[in-house]
Amino acid sequence: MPSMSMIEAINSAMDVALARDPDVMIFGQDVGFFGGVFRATEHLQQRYGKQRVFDAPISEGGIIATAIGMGAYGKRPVVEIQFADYIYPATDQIVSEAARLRYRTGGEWWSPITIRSPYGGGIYGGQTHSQSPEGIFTHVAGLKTVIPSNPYDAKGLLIAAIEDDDPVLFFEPKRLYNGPFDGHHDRPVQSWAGHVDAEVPAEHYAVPLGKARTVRAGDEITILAYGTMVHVALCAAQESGIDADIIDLRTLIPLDLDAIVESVSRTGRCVIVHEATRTSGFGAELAALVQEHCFFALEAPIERVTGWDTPYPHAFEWEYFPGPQRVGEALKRVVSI
Amino acid sequence: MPSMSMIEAINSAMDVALARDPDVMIFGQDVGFFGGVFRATEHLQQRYGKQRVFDAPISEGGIIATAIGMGAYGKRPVVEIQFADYIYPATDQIVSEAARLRYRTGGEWWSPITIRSPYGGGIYGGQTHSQSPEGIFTHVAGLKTVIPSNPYDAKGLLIAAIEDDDPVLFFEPKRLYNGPFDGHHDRPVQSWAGHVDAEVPAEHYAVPLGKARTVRAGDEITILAYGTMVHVALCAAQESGIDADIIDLRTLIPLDLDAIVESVSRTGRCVIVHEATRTSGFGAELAALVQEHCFFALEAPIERVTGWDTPYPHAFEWEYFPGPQRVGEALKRVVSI
Amino acid sequence: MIRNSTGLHIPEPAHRPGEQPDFSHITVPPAGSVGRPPVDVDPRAIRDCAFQMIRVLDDDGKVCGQWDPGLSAAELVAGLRAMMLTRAYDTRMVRVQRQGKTSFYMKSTGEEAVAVAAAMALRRDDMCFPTYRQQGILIARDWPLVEMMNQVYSNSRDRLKGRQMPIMYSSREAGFFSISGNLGTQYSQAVGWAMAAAADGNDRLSAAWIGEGATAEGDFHYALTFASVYQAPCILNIVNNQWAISSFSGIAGGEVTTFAARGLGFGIPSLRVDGNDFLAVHAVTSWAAERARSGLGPTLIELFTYRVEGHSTSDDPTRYRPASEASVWPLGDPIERLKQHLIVSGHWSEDRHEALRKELDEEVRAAGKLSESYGTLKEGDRWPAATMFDDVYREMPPHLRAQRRQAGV
Amino acid sequence: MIRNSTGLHIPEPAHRPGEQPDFSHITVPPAGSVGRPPVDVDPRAIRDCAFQMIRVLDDDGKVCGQWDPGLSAAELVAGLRAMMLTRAYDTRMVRVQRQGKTSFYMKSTGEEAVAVAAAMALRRDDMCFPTYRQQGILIARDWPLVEMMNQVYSNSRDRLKGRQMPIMYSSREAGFFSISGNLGTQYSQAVGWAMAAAADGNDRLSAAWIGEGATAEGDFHYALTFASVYQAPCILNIVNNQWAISSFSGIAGGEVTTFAARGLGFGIPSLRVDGNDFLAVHAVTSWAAERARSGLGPTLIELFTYRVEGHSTSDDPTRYRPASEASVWPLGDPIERLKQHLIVSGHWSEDRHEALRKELDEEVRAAGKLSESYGTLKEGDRWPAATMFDDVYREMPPHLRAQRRQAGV
Ligand SMILES: Cc1ncc(C[n+]2csc(CCOP(=O)(O)OP(=O)(O)O)c2C)c(N)n1
Ligand SMILES: Cc1ncc(C[n+]2csc(CCOP(=O)(O)OP(=O)(O)O)c2C)c(N)n1
Ligand SMILES: [Mg+2]
Ligand SMILES: [Mg+2]
Repeated sequence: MPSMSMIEAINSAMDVALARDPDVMIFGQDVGFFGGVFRATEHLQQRYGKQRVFDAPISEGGIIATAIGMGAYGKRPVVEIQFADYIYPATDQIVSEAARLRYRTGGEWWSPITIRSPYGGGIYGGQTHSQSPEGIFTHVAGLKTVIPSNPYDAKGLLIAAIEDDDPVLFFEPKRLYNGPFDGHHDRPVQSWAGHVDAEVPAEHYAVPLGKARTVRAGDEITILAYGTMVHVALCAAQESGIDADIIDLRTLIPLDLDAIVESVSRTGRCVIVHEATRTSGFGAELAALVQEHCFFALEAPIERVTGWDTPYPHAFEWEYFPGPQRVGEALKRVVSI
Repeated sequence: MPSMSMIEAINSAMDVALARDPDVMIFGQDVGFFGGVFRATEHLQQRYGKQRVFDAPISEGGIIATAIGMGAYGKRPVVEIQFADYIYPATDQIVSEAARLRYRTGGEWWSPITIRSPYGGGIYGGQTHSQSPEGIFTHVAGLKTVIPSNPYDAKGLLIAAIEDDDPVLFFEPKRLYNGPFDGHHDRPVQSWAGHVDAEVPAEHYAVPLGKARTVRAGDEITILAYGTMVHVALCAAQESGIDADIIDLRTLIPLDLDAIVESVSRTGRCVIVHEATRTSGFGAELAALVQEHCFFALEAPIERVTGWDTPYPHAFEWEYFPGPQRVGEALKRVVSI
Repeated sequence: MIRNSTGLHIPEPAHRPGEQPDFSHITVPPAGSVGRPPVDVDPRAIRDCAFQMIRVLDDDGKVCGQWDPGLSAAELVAGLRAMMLTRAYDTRMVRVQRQGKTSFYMKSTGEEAVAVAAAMALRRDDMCFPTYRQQGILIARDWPLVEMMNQVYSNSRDRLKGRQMPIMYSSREAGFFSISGNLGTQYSQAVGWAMAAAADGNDRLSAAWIGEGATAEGDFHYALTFASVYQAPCILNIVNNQWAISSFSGIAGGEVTTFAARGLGFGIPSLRVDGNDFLAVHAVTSWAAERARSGLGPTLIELFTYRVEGHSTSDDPTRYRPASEASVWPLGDPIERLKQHLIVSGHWSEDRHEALRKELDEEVRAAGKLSESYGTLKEGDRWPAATMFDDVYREMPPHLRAQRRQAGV
Repeated sequence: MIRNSTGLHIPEPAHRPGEQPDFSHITVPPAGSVGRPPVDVDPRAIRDCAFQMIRVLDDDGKVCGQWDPGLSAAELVAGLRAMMLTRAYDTRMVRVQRQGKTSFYMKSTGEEAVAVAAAMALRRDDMCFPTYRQQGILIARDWPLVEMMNQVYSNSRDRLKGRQMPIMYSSREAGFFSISGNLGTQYSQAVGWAMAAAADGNDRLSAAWIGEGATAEGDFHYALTFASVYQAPCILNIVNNQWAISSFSGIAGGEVTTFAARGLGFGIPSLRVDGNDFLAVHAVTSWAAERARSGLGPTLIELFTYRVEGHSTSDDPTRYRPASEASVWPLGDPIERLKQHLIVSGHWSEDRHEALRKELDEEVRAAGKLSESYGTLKEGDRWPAATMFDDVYREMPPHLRAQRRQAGV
């Protein structure tokens, strides 16, 4: 099985999708000849032609709008928003249109579109290249939100997202593109080579949407995480010596509530980790659900370890980033109650 | 003291603001000569001139963008988004610009703008005239979100919002414009006349942002609500005979967490009510905070009674609307645990 | 050119309630005064068309100039019929709304040609992306009135399952894309549809409509940008009916230029047409369609017309414009003008017109009765409430199944 | 006119890596060929200006035609100095970025006239709303280099408290509005600023810049719409430097028309200018400024130029365009052209030029040393981490106070 970095796995997913389904069309800023600023679409235009993989104007709203129109025609568009921070100009088309088209037409039309976008911090991108806006979209009925944490999942989930007939937001943790990252920014960068989750089949496969994955089995406490934070959580558990059950959600909507409830009912404790600002982040929904479904099993308040409620500050990104130390402290606090 | 409907109180707030501060400018679709589709700005153009109260193109993004520019110049713009459902085209300017301008400039510039918008259902407005998008904006650091439930608060909070130097989203429960509404849609409509909270001073006053208000004191359970749902909660408490402590949040951000914690610590039970879709709504944040701060006082899981996770359906709006029956059932469930 | 002598310039309409309506600032060029260029004309050569007005029917109902679409009498009568049916339908729907049988309605009175003539100039497999004021397209395409009414009533046979406000029709079969309550969004989507058709190498096209007011939205700009960049086979119609609720077209930027001119900045051929002239609308739509099908890219069309009625049943236009404005509108009524043309050309008579009117009223009445038998908004049958949880996603995810249970429906 | 013979049309640049760069498709009209209309000209009379190119300096460095701004030698030398200082500054900043002292940098090489000449044609109390490639404005306005560097280093003296990525300067004092990472947003904000100035009845104006790539954003459309409707006193500059990261200007809609043409649809006077011609940029900016101050409303200016370097330090342009493209760019280099003009007009020499270059390098070096003494991104002083919680709101709300405590900073 070939070893792939996350960016290679994402590229491979689109390659497979383009090859299997002539209706797949890929476009976005710089994704054509150049292959994307993160190289996610490298070689795809050369391989599948300009009419199926092409550059788009700098118009996120127009990109999503035309994708919806193509979807209505019968295509299966996969578009890239260059940074998740730049998805906001497309909010109306995503929220008012893609999300509601199937509902408002009683199923006559729908939006089988996939919106890929790198998200998250850790690359000194400042407040406009570091955001994690997933929480906003989880509030909107009709959208699915997917966030992979490793190459294998990235490819399988992206293929599932593309083949899904509902609009899917596929947020890619850019800090993981080229290697796993546990939050120790001062240590040498790691590569995906040799990582067990970097063994990625070259061919088609799907990781189903809506299924979480236990990345570490444990009994003392449950950690709910996704994307980059899965690696931070693993590191924090290891460093704190706390026997955590770590669930990589993989899909926020639809959520694998069963997996969460099973775990927290067993451990009685829960820490939720995400990089987005805290207030009204997806961690709030998770906390609300956990207390609702596991109330009598809970032995301590659920803690959220998240980005602060400020923009992502350029020079202070490591103070902002919820790194392994902060997560570890939360774990200790919660298990000691 | 004159008695005012909520729409009159809102009109009066802007009237007072225009009279006191020459930098206040008001614009939006149909707000000028016509006085707004809900009549919130009636007579204001006639009174203060076309240069201070005027119509804007149908361009929510442009409205917020130019308001930010005016704010940078030194004006204090108050703009109307005709329905909260139409705020999405302006998301980028609100989230990326208004919210972050002070932060990203180290305080050199800021956005003293107020964005008024009618929100909520109950007028057979279907999915594009009924939404409650407040939850989305509470996730964005730098924004304040205010929702009044009665004429007195509406005027005082709107004046406070206009005078505030931060960007404020001021969502107006349109179903309350002309009378209180307890969710019994099949009963005769009520008017504000004679309502104690409809006694509104004609002159200037402010209701401070960030302070909740107990609208009914009780010991059995805490209900957290805002906007229309305050009235529904009152009705549900009365009809179910449950001695609820009902808190009208008034301001979602900044939140009066002290008032919430005080109440839930006392009652040990909590129901949260909002009209927005449930998942990742502001109720999620409230639930997360309550379990975090009142964990050992809680005797039952916190319940959320909300709009369903679907668009707002035209013919089924009363099945969608979280009315007094649904709230009452939740109260009974939670107190019986 | 406008000078801001006293501060910020705020456009004002020529007249307000209580004043004498006056349209003398509107230049109406004679019918036939604009030439018809070949469809493969260099767009740069016809920039002037954005500032002129293509008119075919003169004041006497005679056909003038190169833009005569050369339609048969039968085609013209079909057009007249569809416009009259649209008007009869609108009339009844407002009445039932006033009776409380539904929540809301919007008429297209005076603008029927915009929808009907365009629909007749297009192929049935072309996709329309309309606004809420082109019900005439469905009628011209013989979509059953009762289906339309079912939607307005949100009744048990409403294909949209009671989910949309009245008039937000959708019909894949009739090539009529789902109307959105959010202004403008359909415009840019239409371009995406056309891009897909082009990528498939077929000769279908998309046509989109937008109000002059909504051209201020970003989606309008996205549409023109993408249409221009990818030379998408689409027809971008701007319905300039002078009003956007209470705001006159100057608030949308129509004071210093035309809306057709918006296309010039994108190198898109842009035509301005008398929107109340059935023949002219048909002709320019055909011209644009031929361009699109020949792989020559998009065309922008401004349809100059007038919103005769209030914005919707929620609106009272006498609050912001003189009640008599409609009566002095210089471009007349599209139905009257086509009727006059048919009469002067010997294919029609007052009697046949009156007979048709009655027949159509009856058709509408019958459809109305049938539709009401399937329920109205507040009485009779509707979809089961449990269906409100369907179609949020293709398959219902667990959280919605749980909520449906909680709802007890 | 483009025919979609084989499906969807995707614009392609004239040449790709490995190919011979060729700009023969670009028409460069002779200097002096465009007349200078009076500032109160009817915008309709000068639509052609959107398709021509205003140029003052010819290939020999001589001034031609009516657009000569009539600047003194001292003014021209000041302009040359500011452009050279901008280039020297850019050079050093890329070097320190490569050394790891900061995270990112963006040069304006080849586009210095766009910023410097405009800034010199404006008043100091006019407000600029720039993109990230008009650092020349700050330099022309004598904003201290060390302040700019402090921002790039996010150091202890950074006025933006380490919160913004490098080059996102802000200076109220220098009339330089906070640069946003989100493309286009400043453009429509600038119009709001101008509207406010007009409402106050004063004669200040705003000037905004946008890249040709970013004109596809909705904010561009909002800006033109609001500027046109309210006749706002603003100058809307489009910097067409041919590239938007890896996408050539055709992907932004520049294949079939000019970017200046975008203004025509709004009735806004629209000029296209040789952006590498200091005199031409100064002249058109002055013309637009006079219009704005006289209450005549907005002006759109397309500055035709070329992005000589990569998009940013994160970019490698040889992946998508021939490395030698810059060397065959037909409009030359703005610094060389102004230098040549000063020499042929007897006010400058190679020696003085070389001496000035050295002096400016030294000035940049000294500022760099000073700034580095206040810290760089990864070494030395910066703001206390606790300040990252400041300025989210005017007053810190309780939840942020709690978070600051939790952060332990
Ligand atoms: C995004 C958005 N903003 C505002 C509205 C409210 N609204 C509905 S119709 C309308 C006026 C539209 O005018 P125009 O585009 O000229 O179309 P017309 O009604 O004249 O056909 C407005 C402001 C909306 N539906 N969507
Ligand atoms: C809303 C938004 N979308 C995308 C980006 C990413 N991005 C940054 S610069 C750039 C290219 C801009 O090109 P252009 O407008 O021509 O300006 P230039 O770099 O040539 O000066 C892109 C796509 C962004 N910053 N903001
Ligand atoms: Mg209109
Ligand atoms: Mg560029």
